[in-house]
Amino acid sequence: MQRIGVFVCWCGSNIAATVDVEAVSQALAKEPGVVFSTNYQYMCSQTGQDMIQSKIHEYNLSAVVICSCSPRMHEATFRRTCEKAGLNPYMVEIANIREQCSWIHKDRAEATEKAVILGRAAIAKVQLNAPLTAGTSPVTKRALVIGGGIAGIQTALDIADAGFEVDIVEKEPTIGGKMTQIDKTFPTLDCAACILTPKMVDCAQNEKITIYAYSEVEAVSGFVGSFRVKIRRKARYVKEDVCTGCGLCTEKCPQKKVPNAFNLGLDTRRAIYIPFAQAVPKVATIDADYCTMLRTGKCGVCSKVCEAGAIDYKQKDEVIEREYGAIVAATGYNPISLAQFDEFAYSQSPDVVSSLEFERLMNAAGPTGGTLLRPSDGTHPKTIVFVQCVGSRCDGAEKGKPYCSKICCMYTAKHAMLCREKYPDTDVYVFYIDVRTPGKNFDEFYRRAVEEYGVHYIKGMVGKVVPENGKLKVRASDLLDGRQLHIDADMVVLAAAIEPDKSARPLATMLTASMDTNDFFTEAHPKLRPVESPTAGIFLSGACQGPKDIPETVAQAGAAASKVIGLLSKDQLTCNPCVAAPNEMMCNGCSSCEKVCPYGAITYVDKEFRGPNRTTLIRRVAQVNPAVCQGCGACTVACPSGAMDLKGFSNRQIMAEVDAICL
Amino acid sequence: MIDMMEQITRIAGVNPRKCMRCGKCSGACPAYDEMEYHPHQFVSMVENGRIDELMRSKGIYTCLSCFACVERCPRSVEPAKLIEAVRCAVERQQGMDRLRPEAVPGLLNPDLPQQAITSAFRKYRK
Amino acid sequence: MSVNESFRPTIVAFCCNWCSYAGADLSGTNRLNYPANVKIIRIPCSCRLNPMFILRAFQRGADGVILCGCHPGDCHYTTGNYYARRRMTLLFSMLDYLGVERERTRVEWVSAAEGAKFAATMNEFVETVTKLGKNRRLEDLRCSK
Amino acid sequence: MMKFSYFPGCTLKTRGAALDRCGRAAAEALGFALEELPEWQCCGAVYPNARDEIATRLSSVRALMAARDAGTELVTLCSACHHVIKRVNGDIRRDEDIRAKVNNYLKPEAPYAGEAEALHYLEVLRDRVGFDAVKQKVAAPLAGMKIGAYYGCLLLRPSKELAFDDPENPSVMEDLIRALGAEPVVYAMRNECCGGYVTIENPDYAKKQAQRIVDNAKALGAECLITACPLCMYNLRANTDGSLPVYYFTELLAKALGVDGEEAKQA
Repeated sequence: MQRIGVFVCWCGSNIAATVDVEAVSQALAKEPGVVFSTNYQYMCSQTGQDMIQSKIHEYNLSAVVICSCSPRMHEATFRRTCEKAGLNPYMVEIANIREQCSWIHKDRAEATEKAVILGRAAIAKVQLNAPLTAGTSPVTKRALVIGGGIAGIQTALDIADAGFEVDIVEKEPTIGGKMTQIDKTFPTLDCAACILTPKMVDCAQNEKITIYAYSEVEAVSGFVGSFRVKIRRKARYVKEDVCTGCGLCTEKCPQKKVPNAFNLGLDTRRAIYIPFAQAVPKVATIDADYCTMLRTGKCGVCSKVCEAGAIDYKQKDEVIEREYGAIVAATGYNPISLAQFDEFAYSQSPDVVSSLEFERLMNAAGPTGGTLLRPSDGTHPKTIVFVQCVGSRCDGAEKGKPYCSKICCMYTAKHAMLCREKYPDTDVYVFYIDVRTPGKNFDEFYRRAVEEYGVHYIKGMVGKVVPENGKLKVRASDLLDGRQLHIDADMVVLAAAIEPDKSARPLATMLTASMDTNDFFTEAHPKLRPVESPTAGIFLSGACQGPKDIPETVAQAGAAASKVIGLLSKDQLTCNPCVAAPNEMMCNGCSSCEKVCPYGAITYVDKEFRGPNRTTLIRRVAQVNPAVCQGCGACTVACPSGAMDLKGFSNRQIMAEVDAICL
Repeated sequence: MIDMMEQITRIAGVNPRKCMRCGKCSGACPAYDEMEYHPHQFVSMVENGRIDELMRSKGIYTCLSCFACVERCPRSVEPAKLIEAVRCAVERQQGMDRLRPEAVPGLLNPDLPQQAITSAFRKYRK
Repeated sequence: MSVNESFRPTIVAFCCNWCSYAGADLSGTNRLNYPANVKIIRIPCSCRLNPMFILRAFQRGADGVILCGCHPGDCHYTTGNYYARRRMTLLFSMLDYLGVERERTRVEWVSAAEGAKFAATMNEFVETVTKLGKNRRLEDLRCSK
Repeated sequence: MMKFSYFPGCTLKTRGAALDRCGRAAAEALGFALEELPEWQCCGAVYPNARDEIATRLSSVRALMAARDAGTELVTLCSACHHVIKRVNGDIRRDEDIRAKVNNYLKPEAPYAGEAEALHYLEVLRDRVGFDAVKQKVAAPLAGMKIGAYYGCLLLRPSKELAFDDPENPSVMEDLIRALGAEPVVYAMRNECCGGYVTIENPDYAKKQAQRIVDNAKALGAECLITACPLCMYNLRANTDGSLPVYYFTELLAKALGVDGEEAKQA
């Protein structure tokens, strides 16, 4: 029989308002094994923890039950508290009477009764707890960053700066991501390339950083401290280490009609290409879908002009395998497809463009050399209509996204301002639902667009765009003036909602990292652990966790890096001691457990056992490698003889909880 | 008035509280200039219980039921359904039919499809 | 109906630590109500649920048992919820054989982000079980004297 | 041979006879049978947006039930009838309350739960016959014709319920036009309201509406319009300057298939 201490927390009024904490501690005092029971205002405070420790000594407690918030919140805190008082940390059980009791029930009597039952279940379980000792596992001192946009770049630079090796895996031929396509950045209007490209070069030159561009993560196994990752290096048909990036091939290639993805299809490029002048690595890539040589076997112009001899038409995808201690997801975002919003005539007129396309049309390295021209006829637009919230803040699953995309208000203000600055004779209208500009110098920026640059901000929404006779007839509401507007515009710019990159979902499955219903990665705690995934060893950087602008992304990238550095600076990690263990006397070596183990933690050994009449017999029995076992418990249920059990969640413990609840 | 508001939302089967005041309905409405209360106002007036005023308005007969606002509403508020509900509330009262059978012969013209009369008759009558 | 109004079923909910237990916490954080007769037992993964636990619950007087785990494909341990799904399918036919109504046992996938779904599921499940009324208690013949 | 139950609707027997006649002739040429429902009644004319209107839903349910009992899908040519019937069918499938009330009222031998499938003729062409098959049957391609498809509201919206085509950028009639050997003209006003029944009360307003549609189609190069709705047809003809000829889509279909050619010209 254990000597159990029960500590009921008020959590200020969070618990105490709906649960009669005094009644709970009194009721639980009568449970078998309980030698001490009390309640206190804030059990997690220093005073609360001190009290727990002194009571452990005073009553010589062998086990502790804490009725408080979710174990996901403070289980670790209370385990440490008890450990300091000399108790094994696994002799602590938490009854969740806040998230799963006081916060969901209104009736005090009902909530109190439930709290007592939850406490009783925890007591019943802790009766059967046994001290557990955590093993350790080594840490591979190398990090993987998946995604080479500004988020991935910043994370990698910060990790490398602390002296650890980092690999960046980027699916495009160059790192840089979305920021390379952006013209100017708000609220300072400095050029995106000017602040990004030096960082890209830093990545390439940093000896701690290896860039796997044009590559994708194919499989992930292992666990925190020792992940094994398979990376597919897609065939560029150009030897990366031989190509000098001179660009001669990209001028001579006869296939000129390839839509230029970097300019979002607004112009064309060749079948062999370098996405843009500052690409890193600056290496040519052959687009296999368009290359005449690869498709028909006849051409070979690039190979002939390449003095370095870098072209290799026979190159194949290559899969490499690497080990990492930590993985950072930095897969970023994309604007949503505008196909579902054709009331704005995006598919019907080339002069209706997305905001990202507008960035390219304003950019000096873009298809128009930085002069704003209509894609349809190359004339200067005189009237431009910006539509905000296209696909953002939508209800229901059929169309659009339920969230605010966060960055559109600011970049639209930027676009409107730049238009008016460069071409003062243009009329610029912005249709908005709300203007959301929280952020340093953000609202001032938006006000400047209105007050100094004379952008017409109209509270209302565009309902229909009709292309006719070279104009875009815009029908919209002006809610403040109470009228419907009919504007003959030359261009319409749609602020499309942003969504996580499509690669994020399969990646999350590989990483066993959780995602929300919008396919953004979930953080371990929305406020207190914003850059960690609930899965140990997986960290989150940038817009893959939620919509973010550049300053926020960089801040979060640095935060993720610091978490990675904290992990990699350890030589050993403490393992989870709640692992499976077989009762060898009951094991008959049937291999059922081995087959269901997702980690390959179970092996079999032939072992000598004492038989009848002083004989010995050799039996095949299961063995669990505690450093590899993650404690899911699949084997415990698969075992037909009931030999396999899970420490900390044993059959008897869970049954005891069931009994206590059903009493 | 609250009862009336509940009745309207029940008939319509939509929730005016979901409206985020974007005004896309009024930007999409082809009959905007023919109505004294515009689709977005309709939603907020139902929400604020100003049903009487809506019941007296001509706009309820001008709505074409073209569903442009229903289709384009990003919040599934679907103003046309609220407008229809108010129209029902009016026409279900005694003697409030907008179109009487006696009036039909006068409306006929040799090209006008039956469908137009039938529809109008259904729309404008209890 | 009047018989059932005072009847408050005992419901045991087994929740995997990574998704559903967190989802249950989230419904608390968002103050989404569900009846107090739902009591949650935390298990590391839905695949830790031994069908024995459910039988035990029905023996001890539970009126309904629900297992919540990560969505298929999203298991923290990669494949655990697939095992759980298969095992539960077998258990369902056994419970049928024993004469326990099919609606008293349920499997739901609730992610850590689905606090609202957790509360809605529990509300609905409690309502279903309340309508069914008191469960007949399974007897453990090994224990009978 | 594919068989469908066919619901013509009031207007197709009178003012919209060309829509009906050419549709039947084309069906025969394309190898599917339209079997007119015996003793069909009005579809209800307008879909009752009010959830508590039961009576106005009943006649659609009768048509649907007849199709179910015949074991065939229910085809309509008139967009208005199609709109009402398809949405009522959806209500029956989705809304337990409406289903119960309708069945209580009609007391059919077998309760109706939305088993029948309501299809528009265009959906039959696209999903059952296939435009490739239509193309193969074309005897007199409409080469050189620039045709603007006019969809109006009722075929497309609300897309959640009608699931007919992309509500903002539909393509089924354009695909048909291509199959007939002509060139489709895509113009943005093709899914805007023609003015509908408001023409009775306020013809000036209906005129404005319809003229905008014609102007837009003309500006984009259309030489004629096609439609699937007799009311749209009326508004586009009577309430515009008449600068664009308007046909039922079945008229051009029959013409291209080489059936009913004479009558199509007269229409």
